[in-house]
Amino acid sequence: MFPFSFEWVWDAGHVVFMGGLWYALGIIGLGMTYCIIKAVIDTSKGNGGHHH
Amino acid sequence: MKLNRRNFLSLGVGVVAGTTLSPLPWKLMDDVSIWSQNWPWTPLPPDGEVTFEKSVCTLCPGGCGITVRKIDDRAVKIEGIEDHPVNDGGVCLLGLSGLQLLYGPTRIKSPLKRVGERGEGKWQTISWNQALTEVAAKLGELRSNDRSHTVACISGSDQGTVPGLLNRFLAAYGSPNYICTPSIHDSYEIALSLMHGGRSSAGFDVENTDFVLSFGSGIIDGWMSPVRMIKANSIWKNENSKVVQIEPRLSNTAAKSDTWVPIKPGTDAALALGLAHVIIKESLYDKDFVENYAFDFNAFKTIVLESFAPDDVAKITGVDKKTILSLAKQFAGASKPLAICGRGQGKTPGSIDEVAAVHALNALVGNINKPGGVWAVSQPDYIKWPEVQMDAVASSGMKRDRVDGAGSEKFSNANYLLNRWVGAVNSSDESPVQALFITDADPCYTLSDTFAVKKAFDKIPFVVSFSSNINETALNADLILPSHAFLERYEDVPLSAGLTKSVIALSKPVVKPQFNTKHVGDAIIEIAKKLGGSIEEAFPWDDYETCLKATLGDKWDALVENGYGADPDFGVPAWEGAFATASMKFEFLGVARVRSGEKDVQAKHLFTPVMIEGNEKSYPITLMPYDSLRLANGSIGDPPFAIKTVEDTVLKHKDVFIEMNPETAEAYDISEGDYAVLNTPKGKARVKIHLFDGIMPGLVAMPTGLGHTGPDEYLAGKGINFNELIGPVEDADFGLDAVWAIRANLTKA
Amino acid sequence: MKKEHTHENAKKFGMVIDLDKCTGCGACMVACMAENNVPFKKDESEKLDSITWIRVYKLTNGKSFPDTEICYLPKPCMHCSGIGEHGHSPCVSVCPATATDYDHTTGIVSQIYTRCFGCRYCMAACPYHARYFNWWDPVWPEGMEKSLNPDVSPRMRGVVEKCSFCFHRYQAAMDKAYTEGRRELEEDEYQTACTQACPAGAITFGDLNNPDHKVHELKKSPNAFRLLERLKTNPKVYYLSSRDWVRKAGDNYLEAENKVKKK
Amino acid sequence: MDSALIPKGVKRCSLGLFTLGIAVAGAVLLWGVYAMLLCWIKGLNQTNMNDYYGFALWIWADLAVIALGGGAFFTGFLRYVIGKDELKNIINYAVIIGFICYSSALLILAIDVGQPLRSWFIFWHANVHSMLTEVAFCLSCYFAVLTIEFIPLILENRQVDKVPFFHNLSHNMHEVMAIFAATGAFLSFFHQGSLGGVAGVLYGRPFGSREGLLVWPWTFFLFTWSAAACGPCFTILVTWITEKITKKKLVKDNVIRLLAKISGWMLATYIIAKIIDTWYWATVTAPSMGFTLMDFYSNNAFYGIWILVLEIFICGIIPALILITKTGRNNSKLLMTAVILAVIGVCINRWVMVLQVMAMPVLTFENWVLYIPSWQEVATTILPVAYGVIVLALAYRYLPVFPQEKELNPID
Repeated sequence: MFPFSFEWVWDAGHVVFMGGLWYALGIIGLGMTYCIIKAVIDTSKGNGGHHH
Repeated sequence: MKLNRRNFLSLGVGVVAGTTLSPLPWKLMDDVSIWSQNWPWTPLPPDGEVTFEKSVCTLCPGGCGITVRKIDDRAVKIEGIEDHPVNDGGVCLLGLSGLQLLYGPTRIKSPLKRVGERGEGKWQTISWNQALTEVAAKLGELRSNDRSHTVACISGSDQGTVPGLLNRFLAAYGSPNYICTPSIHDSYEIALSLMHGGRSSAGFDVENTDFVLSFGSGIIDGWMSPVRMIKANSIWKNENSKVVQIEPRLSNTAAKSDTWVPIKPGTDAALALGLAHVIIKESLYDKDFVENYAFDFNAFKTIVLESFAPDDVAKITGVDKKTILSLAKQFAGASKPLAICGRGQGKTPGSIDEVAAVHALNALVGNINKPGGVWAVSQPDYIKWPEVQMDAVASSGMKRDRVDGAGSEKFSNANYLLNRWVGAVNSSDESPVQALFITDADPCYTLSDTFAVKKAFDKIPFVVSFSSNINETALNADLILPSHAFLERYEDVPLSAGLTKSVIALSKPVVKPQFNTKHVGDAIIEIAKKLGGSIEEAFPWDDYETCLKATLGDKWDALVENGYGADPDFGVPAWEGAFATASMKFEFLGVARVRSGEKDVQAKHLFTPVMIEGNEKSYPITLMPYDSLRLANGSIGDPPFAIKTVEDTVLKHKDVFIEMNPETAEAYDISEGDYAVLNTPKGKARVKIHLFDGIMPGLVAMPTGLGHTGPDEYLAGKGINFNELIGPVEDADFGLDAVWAIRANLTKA
Repeated sequence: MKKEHTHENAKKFGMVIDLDKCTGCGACMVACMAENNVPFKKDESEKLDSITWIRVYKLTNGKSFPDTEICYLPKPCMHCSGIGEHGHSPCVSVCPATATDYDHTTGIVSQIYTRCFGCRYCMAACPYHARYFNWWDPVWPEGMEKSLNPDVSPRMRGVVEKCSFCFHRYQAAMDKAYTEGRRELEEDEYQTACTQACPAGAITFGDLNNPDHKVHELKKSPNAFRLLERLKTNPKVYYLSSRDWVRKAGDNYLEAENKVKKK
Repeated sequence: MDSALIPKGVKRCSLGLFTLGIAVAGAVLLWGVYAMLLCWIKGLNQTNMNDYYGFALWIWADLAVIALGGGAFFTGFLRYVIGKDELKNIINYAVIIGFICYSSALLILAIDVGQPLRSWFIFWHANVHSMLTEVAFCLSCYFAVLTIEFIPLILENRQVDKVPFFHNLSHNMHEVMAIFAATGAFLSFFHQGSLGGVAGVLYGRPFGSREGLLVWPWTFFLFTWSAAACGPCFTILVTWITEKITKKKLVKDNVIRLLAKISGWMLATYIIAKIIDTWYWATVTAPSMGFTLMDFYSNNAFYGIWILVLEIFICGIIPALILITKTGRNNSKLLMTAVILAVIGVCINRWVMVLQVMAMPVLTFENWVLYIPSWQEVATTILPVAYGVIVLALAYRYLPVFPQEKELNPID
């Protein structure tokens, strides 16, 4: 997951694999952060609670 | 309400989020994984200083030199001594698991006195003083009643200082009843004494032979000295020496041989005589030997030519004529041919005819006391103790007949006849043995017809075992005076298992005694001292170690250093002066003449088939034992490591498999893995079937070394002790147990 | 995984086992157990879960009496080098946690017990069944733990273990050599426990790359073969047998090829 | 009693009856939990696995539930990436089923490993060359995606929705759901594939070994393809079962038929690829290793050739033919037959790729190995079923899972 292990040596496989992994994790993380922050802002604006 | 729930929800979410983002879960995750890597219940062996200690393995008579790796005061590994005359670095699996016997749960940790019934396993721990006092009291009582001769001792050996001390004790005390456990050495000794004259044991120069003709000897299955034999087998492969194995079952030895000759079981002597016929007839024998050093060649020749023609022998043995001719020519044509016998590991003396016939082959080709041949090796005589001064009781006791009849007029050639001893105890109203000592032996397990042996034990009022590990015999004792284990004690071990060298090994206390045990030598000396008088005087040493050092004299230092000492000048006399018979020559018919009662020797005196127990009608199949190095079948049972190596076609859970030819199985409508009940005239057993093409149809084979009632859960209750299914078959003229199989019937279970 | 890829000094430890000499006595198995603290249970007759780093198989030629033949075949871990010596042995390449590794300096496939989390993928990958799982906690009867070798840590429940070619002996020998100012080992300085114990001298161990080592020549024998060579696992354990049927038992052949492999 | 939690405009059974149902499933669940604890506390000796059968019932169950859970990624892919809008009426259920399948798979894996406390080493000391590493990473990431897809639905519960923050969060998540779904589809493509790769890369195991493309064996692609084909069938099957239990129509036929049609074509193309793969393997790969096809299907009845016939013909070609024909799809009996066969087919495929690989001897002197799971293995394998039933029941009762339910089942 992180190249901390003593035996870790970068090679192409790592780059591809880790690239894909962190890309996906990034999207998930950013997406969720966006949703939560926006929800906090929306709520503080007084929106929501009932159908609009 | 609404507010509360909202708070509650927020709080919950907050706690979860907070905890997740804190280092706590990650730290915990790390900690538990570290814990899982260091579980306190998984032992972590402590490190320390590495040392090596040389000693000898005494778990079998083989006598391998071992070097024990130690970490501080712990022994952690047994390895072989490089360049040792017996094993040159190799070790067998029993030797390798020796530490499990040293440290394992089977050790007897202090003197024990039986409190329950015999064999029940209920013991009371007692002090050494009490134990020795009780023994001395019992012995004193018997002696004062003039019954010193009713004391007997069963031992695994009669060589070295410990058997020496035991023997000396009996002599000073007044009993002739020192008995050794039987083996093929007994038959060889008798045969050699009758054919060569004098007392000697057979040595086999296996390293130098170029043609081995083995009559059923499990050369690589534990015969004689197992590691040495396996090494020899490799030498044969390297040197392109030929091995012919004659036996009805494809043993490991047969599998590794160049030629396997299946033979009708029990007819080996006839085949040997048939080969002799061909060798003589075709004049392939060693003329120099036969003419100048043999006494009765012509008489032998006449009988053999008359009665053992290949056609007749083929009928008896099932080996075809062509094979007989070819074998005889190959054997006689080899430059250093060697014929040997002793079924399997040679744990049973077997038929003496067979030894005589096989040894006659060696004589015919003149390969006696020569490189690659059979040597008559005199026994070591380094023990020089002063003569025992017997008092009146001792003298009269020593004049009594031995219980087993060995050395009597009828069995004048035998030294020990343990099978007869059992019979003698069982057939008398009051046991002729009132007190029995056992060391280095497990007769309740290793003797055939164990039920009879146990019955004999039941009749003996006082049984003392010196065993350091629990075994069947110790379980049937009244007192156990545990000796130090083999890696905890000094002991001289003269090596004799077929070796052609004179080697004395020294067993050393590699580790200090782990439990409250006492050297058997010390126990004897202390008992002697308690008995006092001339008995005490016969033991002038303070303790065993003093005795041993004094006995070994200037050999001591070298033995401590190397673990063994070989006599570099050792050799056997050449043909000239080698024979101590009445004729001072080799006697082909030495054995046969005893059989014939010194009258006309006839063919039947050369080959008297040993009839096995059971009639063919009710017991249509023949059950024979087979020995394996993976299953120790002597006085020591398999330790956990060794039993782990046993194949699942030999033992599965508690069930033992018998080997059966698929053809036989078909007749019984039985398949692989089926259960069957095996009945013999002696016993009954539930077994599983393993189909094996390598066994002769009509024959079934069962491994020895299983069916222990002790000593621990790693071994107890697994399989069947073969000795429960078979009984001894006494050789009428020599008294030895000549059994090789028993008849049986089988029903599918 | 790929550190120290310098092939100049790379050793390739391997074994040549002479099946003509092997007597099936079982000493190698026990020598290994004793050296490597292999645990044992009260019943070890269930061979499918019995840990034996080197196991002796009994092969038969399938013929009926009296043409039957037996051959014993000791089988340790093959320390496969994989295709092109890249160290992609079947097991190393699949271990998800890098708990088993191919040492390019020795050619030895290692197993890190404290890293292994017991997924058993390596066992599924190994066609030789050379890997064993600790289904149980190892238990030594009271007192017997004194015989444990401190050079090899006993394994905990739930991890995979296997033959290491007694790698700890290599380390010890190297340590000794270094303190004596040497960088290279003599052939006899590093031998596995099974090799040392084998009464038949059937096992020869050494550096397959080193022309001075006995294995270097032995492996070229016309009688030499390896198990399942067709799978391209590239094992470092060679066998010698003068018998055709034994050599043939080393691999799978189609009926049409039944003319015995190249000699 | 719980009416405040039940979505508006729909009817649910009484709380008593519901509780009874949950109790029954709960009892089964507890049995499984007990077995699970046994495995954790006493170790894997509680199973009948052994050194020859290191991968067994559980790994099969894992592969099977993930294949069946494939309905979530593929329906999501069709709905959000391809834009098949009708599928919004079944996507919620597909997501929940997927969530159940994936969480079950993770749970089974946690029981299956010998050292569960160290299982995170797969991330920490990752060997990127291992298919299992790829599985672990993609599986857990995709499970995160499924959770994210499931959350808005939970937030739509009548009471939760009243909280403004949750309402907003749910709304926002719906807005960006396409991105999540696309990421999920990407992840899912890889881990379904790497599960196939698990057996396919075993070049020491001729039954599993399949050559392929780059680092991926053909089984990689076959697994993804078959999960995409059969996962939606499982969604249809579970929906159908739910309809039978609730005695309500929950999803309109056109939605089901659309999904069935796509599945049918996926299955048809998959089965062609599978036949080609099998053919190539049987005629090229296996013989190069010294095996004939029949060596792999011993005369032992358990591993007979019947299993190949069952997988490819009966559970492959037949359902594919039914599903790609309009008559087949429109006949609800035929449709359900095809759906069930497809589900069985994919399970058999996973079974064969795990168990037959293990059972088959490679060394000439070894034998076929048979294995029968212990009750602990069976119980822990049934555990997810009970767990799934409970989650589905709770979700159906308290969440607006089926958008068409109100329309199809108007309350007077």
